[in-house]
Amino acid sequence: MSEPRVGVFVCHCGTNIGGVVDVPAVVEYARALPYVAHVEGNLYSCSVDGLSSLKQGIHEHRLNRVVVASCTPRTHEPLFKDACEQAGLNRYLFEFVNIREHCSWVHSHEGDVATVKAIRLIRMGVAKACLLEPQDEAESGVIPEALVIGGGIAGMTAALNLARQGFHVHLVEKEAQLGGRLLQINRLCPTDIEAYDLIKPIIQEVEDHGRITLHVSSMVHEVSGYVGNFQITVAEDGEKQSFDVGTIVVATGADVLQPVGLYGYGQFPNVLTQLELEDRLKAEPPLITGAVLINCVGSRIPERPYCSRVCCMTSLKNAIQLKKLNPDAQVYVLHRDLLTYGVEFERYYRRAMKAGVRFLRYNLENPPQIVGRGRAENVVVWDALRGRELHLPVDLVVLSTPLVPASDNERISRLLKVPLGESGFFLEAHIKLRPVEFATDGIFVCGTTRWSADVSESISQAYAASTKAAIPMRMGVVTAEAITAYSEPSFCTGCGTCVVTCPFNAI
Amino acid sequence: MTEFTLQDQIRDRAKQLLASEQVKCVIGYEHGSRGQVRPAFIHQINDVDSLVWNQGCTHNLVTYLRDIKGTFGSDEHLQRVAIIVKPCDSRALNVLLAEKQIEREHIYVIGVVCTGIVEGAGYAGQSSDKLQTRCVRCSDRVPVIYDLLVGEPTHPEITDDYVDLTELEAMPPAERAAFWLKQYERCILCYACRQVCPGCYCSTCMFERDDSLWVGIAAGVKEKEAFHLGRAYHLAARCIGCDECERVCPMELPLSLLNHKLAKEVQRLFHYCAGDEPSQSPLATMLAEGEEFPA
Amino acid sequence: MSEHTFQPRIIAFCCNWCSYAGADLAGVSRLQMPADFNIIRVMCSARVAPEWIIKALLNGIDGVMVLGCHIGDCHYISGNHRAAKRFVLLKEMLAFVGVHPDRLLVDWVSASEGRKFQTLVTEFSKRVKELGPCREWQVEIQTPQR
Amino acid sequence: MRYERRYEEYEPEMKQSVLVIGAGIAGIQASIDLAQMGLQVYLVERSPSIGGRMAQLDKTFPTNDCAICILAPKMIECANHENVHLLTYSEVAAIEGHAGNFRVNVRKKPRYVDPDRCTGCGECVEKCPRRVSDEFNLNLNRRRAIYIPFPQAVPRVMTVDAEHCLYLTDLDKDRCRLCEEVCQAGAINWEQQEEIVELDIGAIVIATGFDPYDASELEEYGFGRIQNVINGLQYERLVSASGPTGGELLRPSDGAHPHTVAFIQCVGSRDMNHNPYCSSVCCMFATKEAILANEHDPELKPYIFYTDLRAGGKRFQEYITRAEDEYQVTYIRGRPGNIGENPETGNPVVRYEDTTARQVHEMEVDLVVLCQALVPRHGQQEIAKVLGIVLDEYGFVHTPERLLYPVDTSVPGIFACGYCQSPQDIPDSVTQASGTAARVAELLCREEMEHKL
Repeated sequence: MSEPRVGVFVCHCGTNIGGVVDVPAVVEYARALPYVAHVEGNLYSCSVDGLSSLKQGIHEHRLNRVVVASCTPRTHEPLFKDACEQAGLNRYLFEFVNIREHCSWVHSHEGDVATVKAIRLIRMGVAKACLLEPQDEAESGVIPEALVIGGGIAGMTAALNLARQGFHVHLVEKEAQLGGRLLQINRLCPTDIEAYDLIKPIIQEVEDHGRITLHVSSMVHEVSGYVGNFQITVAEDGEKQSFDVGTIVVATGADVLQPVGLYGYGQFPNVLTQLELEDRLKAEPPLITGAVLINCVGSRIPERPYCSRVCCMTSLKNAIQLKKLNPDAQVYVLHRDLLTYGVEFERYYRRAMKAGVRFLRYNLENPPQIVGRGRAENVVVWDALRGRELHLPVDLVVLSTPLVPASDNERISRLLKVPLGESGFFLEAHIKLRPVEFATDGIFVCGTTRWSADVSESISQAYAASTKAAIPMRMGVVTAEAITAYSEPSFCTGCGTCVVTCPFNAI
Repeated sequence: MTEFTLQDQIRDRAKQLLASEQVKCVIGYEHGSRGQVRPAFIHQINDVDSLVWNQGCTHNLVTYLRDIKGTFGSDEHLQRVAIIVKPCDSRALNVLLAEKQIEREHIYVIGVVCTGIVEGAGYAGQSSDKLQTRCVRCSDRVPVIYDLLVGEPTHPEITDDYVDLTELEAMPPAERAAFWLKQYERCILCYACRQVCPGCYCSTCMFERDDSLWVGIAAGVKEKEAFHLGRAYHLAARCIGCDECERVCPMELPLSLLNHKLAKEVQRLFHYCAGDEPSQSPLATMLAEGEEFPA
Repeated sequence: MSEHTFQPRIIAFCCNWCSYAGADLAGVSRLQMPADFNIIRVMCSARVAPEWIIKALLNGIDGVMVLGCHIGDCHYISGNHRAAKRFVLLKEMLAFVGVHPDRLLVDWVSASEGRKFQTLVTEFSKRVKELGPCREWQVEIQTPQR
Repeated sequence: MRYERRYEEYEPEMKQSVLVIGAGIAGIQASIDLAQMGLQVYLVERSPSIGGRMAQLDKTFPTNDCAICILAPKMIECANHENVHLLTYSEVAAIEGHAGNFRVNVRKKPRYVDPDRCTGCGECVEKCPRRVSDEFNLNLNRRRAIYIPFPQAVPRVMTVDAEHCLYLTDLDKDRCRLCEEVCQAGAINWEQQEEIVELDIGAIVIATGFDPYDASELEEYGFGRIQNVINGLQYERLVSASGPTGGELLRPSDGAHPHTVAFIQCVGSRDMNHNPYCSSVCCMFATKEAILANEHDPELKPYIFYTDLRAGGKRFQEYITRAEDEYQVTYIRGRPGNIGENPETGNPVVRYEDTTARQVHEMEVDLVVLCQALVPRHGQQEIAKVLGIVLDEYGFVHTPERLLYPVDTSVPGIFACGYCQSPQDIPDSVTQASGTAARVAELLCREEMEHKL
């Protein structure tokens, strides 16, 4: 790069800067700085006039570095960088000096002091500008194919959406059949539609879709590469198959806690989990006269502190089903806090009450007791709101247990080099604003893999993950950040600390 | 247990290792031409009998491992090196292991139980009967890592009282600054401290990089101080306190004080002692749950 | 500016994502503060190398502030964790060689904490003024003729 | 599937452009995603700046991330994207057509400021003599008649509030125009007229968000009558470092630091007389606000009155545990019957039954925060009418096949995300917003991709 020729443009910003800082004095001072080839003051550097004057300056004075001293780079840097680029100067040869927010506005009663400070800041900016080097934003191509891991409702939704958008999708499911957890479910709230009716057409469409390659009874075996160009190896019964994709969606689902040793589960034959009840309801609906459904079994306790979001609704749904089978049955839901958030669930809760389902609040200090000989006969519960003990005769006890991280999570986490959170579910890039992305580019997450979610929420997330996966594939290229760390071989000792500390697995 | 038997055991094992071609070299100690103890690199069985072990074996031999990095051959033709380490030196092994400077399978560690090294060790005619101060406060009598342990392990109840720091810590800041400036003024920037340090293994020291402007031609006291403070900080949570830097300093700068002070603070702030395990330095890891700085 | 009053020179390293924005907000809110500090924008508080601070304090800078995102808010997830640990130790080291630990301030300023930024700068400047010059070899900065 | 088939009835030429209505976090996220997919996005926002409700929040649960810190970069990213066309201070006036090919009229209200000239320097604001109550700060303080709503506003362009400007309202026709006088950029333009922008649009996303329910409807709680009874959004502004008190928690009646604060949940929600639904976010934002109160003053005792604690999101329950263990937050199960006022101190007096202990108590506190129900934005009915979409009985956008198509409204090609379609928190809104982009792409981008391959 030839010797620096720095242009300095000092903005008055009306009186915002000019009313405090002696801009002409600053301009005069800047003229004397090393390598400065041109200095001018502008009424508003960011105005149309200011920008054209900047571009003109670049041409007339053959500037190869530009310093603008005005407001904050947070809002105005792209504007000036664009102007530099339009004038044929690499945008990385631009340096911003903030003499408004960081100078005239915070020292507005001391013009002299602010002037000296503006000079200091500009001197620093010019010194830095001299060291700037042009940068290229490297681009690499993106394969317009995606890998979706998991053939449950979330995975199928993401795969179908991407396929409908026109991308080719590899869908990997470890079971022989698509459908995931929903295959085990009877009906779905709040419409009480049969789960199989819901997923059957989806499975059909996934199987028939020309742009979806199905890998059932398969596991992802190896993953390498980076966004736009991942190399995938899938193993089906020991037989390996390799292909390349641009993006990856993880939708491997969650497990349901088996409440071994809790509330007589495993001890009494008529103490079931919700999932077991679903199975019974599908096969041979039990006719019962007394049922107690207990919520928060194994969740919201010290060793598993989280609330699993979906279990309350499952309880309500199945309570209504039991009530439907026998309207005279006494059906109780024992809960700690009822999680019927939003419009529909709250409505569903009122519907359950109307159907005659009774709700009792218990607390952790005084949990329900299951008593009986050989089978559960009575549930003894302290009704916290009425302050009395109740004995509920039962022929069925159903335990609502939380979703827990799938046993496969750790393997997938290592395979994709994406992190798991404290609870063992996958850790997203940002819990608020990037809920379906990983910190690693090109890999996304949806459904209960990320966190407990119901069908509709899982589908929303699947669509969201699908959007995120589609973006680089649709753009066709990914642009790498131009200013990144690199390893200088002659200085590198290979200590590996950078590899361990990089949260983005970029090294 | 006498020193003689320890020395014999070391020689025996060295012979075995070389005879069976398990290692290509044994790094140990021998007598120098003027009677002082010096590092030895034994490649031949015939030379094994020159190996010695006594209270003058002050050198931290781990520093030589970094020089032979990359010479261990391939997996099939692995050419290991045996090294004799004192407990303090063994901690440097852990530091280098954690930083991937050496691999465990490349080295055979002969750990020696140590009761302390005397002052003046390493220099002809200067040996005394007095233990080095670092040895007086040292509770590690057994190496933290070894393949063969030589000597009878003892575990004396000694805790580091950091008395060497007391005087400086009590000084008013200005006096402390004056003290250090006086020291650094004397530095001749020979970099012996860096060369002898097992932790200073960068191929090009950042203070000597031509683009860094850290130490310029003027070599003024500012630059010397920047070098020494920078080096001490680079060694924070990594320095295992062998004090070799201080021993080799021709100007006799009290370099160990700063390292020892940092070790003390690392222990206090992060409950971490360099070399206890081959683990990441606390300065490279995230805050633990509930940990908060500035506290 | 009288020749006899000591004007400290302070560097404030501000991370691009939070504290620089916090300083911007202070400006937008017209919060007044002493002018003896210069902000250097860095991408993350973890980018601030301890050597920089050592060098600054030995070369005529009287105080250094390192301001980052609050713990948990780091744009790079854990950069400020490392900064937090690094500088608490650096302080101890500096203190031991006679640089008053108050000359190095590490704190977290979010983009909405303009007022906190003002308070930090004002108090830090006051404190450094009390402490006086860090090293005696101050070079007088040329001020322009007006 | 059903929609797939339905779309095929329309002409193959799908307009590669999307109208997004509402520029809160959901609208912004949807716009960014759609723009990145290569679609032209017209983002219409009624108020002068994008940002929406999230810009008013202080922190966000469960990480206590500063809201504006994480939102502002998104706002800038959105505004700077070459495919996003911001139409702020604008409203949708008319729509015709169908999925893939809508014709939309957007009404741009006059700002009386030339956005190309205005540099956002703010000199006019300082000179403006007219002070009116500041809706961004929930009327806790006053702003000028020429203003930007908040410091990080995007676009950074001033707006003359025509309803209050002395010159425009003829109150001081001869003398004022001070803004025009001080503006060196010559950006003030009194001649500006309402403008209709005509757009060809392929799909529409509605993301209009929520309003706080007017808590004065619940007379027993004294909102609007008792000074120290405020609502949750007002509280957010009170603790925000960029709010009217600079982040100091001061109560309205006397500017004193409160030492006890009661947060009351389900104010107008889960209540058959007001809004039967659960607003979904109040348990968590009350917990956050209580934590913030205690963070501001570790001696401060926060109390939360709740019905059911709904902490079903990721890391929510842990957040509540932390509130109890580390921030002295006390949760009391019970819905207060009424709130009185101690006439001497101005302290609100909360009368409630602790339903777990079955006892009626009175608690005198320094400040009460009503975690009021959240309802669809005012004007939702009118927008629905323009769009021809169905709303549910509470005014939320109806999504008829919610289970499988959570963001599809009753009209093909029109999608809804965020709070305007169902009560939800920020991560869910962001998720839905991104999800909406996928549904739009399914509609608009199919052909294009098929040709490419």
